[in-house]
Amino acid sequence: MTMLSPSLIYGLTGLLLFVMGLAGLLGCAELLRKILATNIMASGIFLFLITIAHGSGTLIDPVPQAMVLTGIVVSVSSTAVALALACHVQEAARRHDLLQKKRGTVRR
Amino acid sequence: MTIVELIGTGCVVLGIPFFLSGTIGLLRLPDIYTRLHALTKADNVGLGFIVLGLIIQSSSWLEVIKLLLIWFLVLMASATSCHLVADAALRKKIKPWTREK
Amino acid sequence: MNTFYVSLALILLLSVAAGLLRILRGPTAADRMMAAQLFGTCGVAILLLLARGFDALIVEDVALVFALLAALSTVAFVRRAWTGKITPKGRRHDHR
Amino acid sequence: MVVNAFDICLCLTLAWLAWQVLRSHDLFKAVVLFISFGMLMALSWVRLQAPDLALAEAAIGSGLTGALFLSALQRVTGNKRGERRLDRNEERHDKRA
Repeated sequence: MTMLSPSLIYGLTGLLLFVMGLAGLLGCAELLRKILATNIMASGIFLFLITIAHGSGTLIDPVPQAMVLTGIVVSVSSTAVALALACHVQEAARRHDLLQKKRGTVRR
Repeated sequence: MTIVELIGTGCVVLGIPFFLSGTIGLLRLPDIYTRLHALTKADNVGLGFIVLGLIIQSSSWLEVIKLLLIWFLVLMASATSCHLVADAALRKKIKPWTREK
Repeated sequence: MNTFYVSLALILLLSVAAGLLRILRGPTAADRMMAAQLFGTCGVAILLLLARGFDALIVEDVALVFALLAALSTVAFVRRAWTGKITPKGRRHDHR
Repeated sequence: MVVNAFDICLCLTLAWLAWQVLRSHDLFKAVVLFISFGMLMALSWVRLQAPDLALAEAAIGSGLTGALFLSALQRVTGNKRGERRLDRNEERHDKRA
């Protein structure tokens, strides 16, 4: 078995995660799954950045690590905002359906 | 390899089968309550053996206290969450599995 | 680097990967959540073994944070997603 | 050698988890898979020698995000419909056992 370098393995995984997340973001219908896909995409980007910092030499570059640390925190807060927005969208859609059903003009 | 390292490594190795049995129990046992039973073996005894083995080999008091704190926290977390899950399952009237049916 | 401890961590990682089947297959929601909780504990054990294997003591702090937050998602699951709100009197009534 | 096997196993599990999160029918299953995905990400940060990121991911990624998603899931799917779906699954399980 040939030895693969860790930066190659993790970098390829990061790219794969990014592509999967992008496909899920574009292809899935539910809002919650879109948010999940965005999170996976962000994880792929973080993995790739850290791999770049790790693989350039024997010394580990601290700047990408600081950027990724900021990015993790930012992605959590943006996820929270997106989830709140998704809840509001769902409630509004349900209320609209209810209103139309009461008027008797529901289209199926 | 000194005798202390040997005993510590033996304790760590002894903890691994408990984790494996937790996973196998989670896969093979028939209902929620029995799976909870398999889960707690891995939490308590398996992690307990690993922590014990690492404590035997550790050199500083700070590390010993940290390891004990980790074990204690996992014990509290598993007890709390298993009690909550079993309680909620009983409230939802999920029947425990019996052999004769 | 201590290869023996890393191989023990590899065994635990393989058992985690086997336990993923229960998440995929589990009939009730609680089965899936319990598998996730087992992963939390296995993660703590893997982190401890890696800390010993790579001689990096700071990894034990990561394990400490893991252990601290292990119960959070399960408690959120039981109180929010699985049952309705449970009142202190013990009677259950659903949200909204 | 063993470290290499550990890396490959971790990466394969990560990719498989992401795939299952995106293609599973049940949203609750996707959320639980995502929680375990965050946990494995923390392991991979440890392997890439970034323990500060592992600390942040353990605190935020697997703890906070999971709770956020679970409570949002309950509000989005609607309590009535979600309860009924879960109960039907449990009845089916009872019948089979």
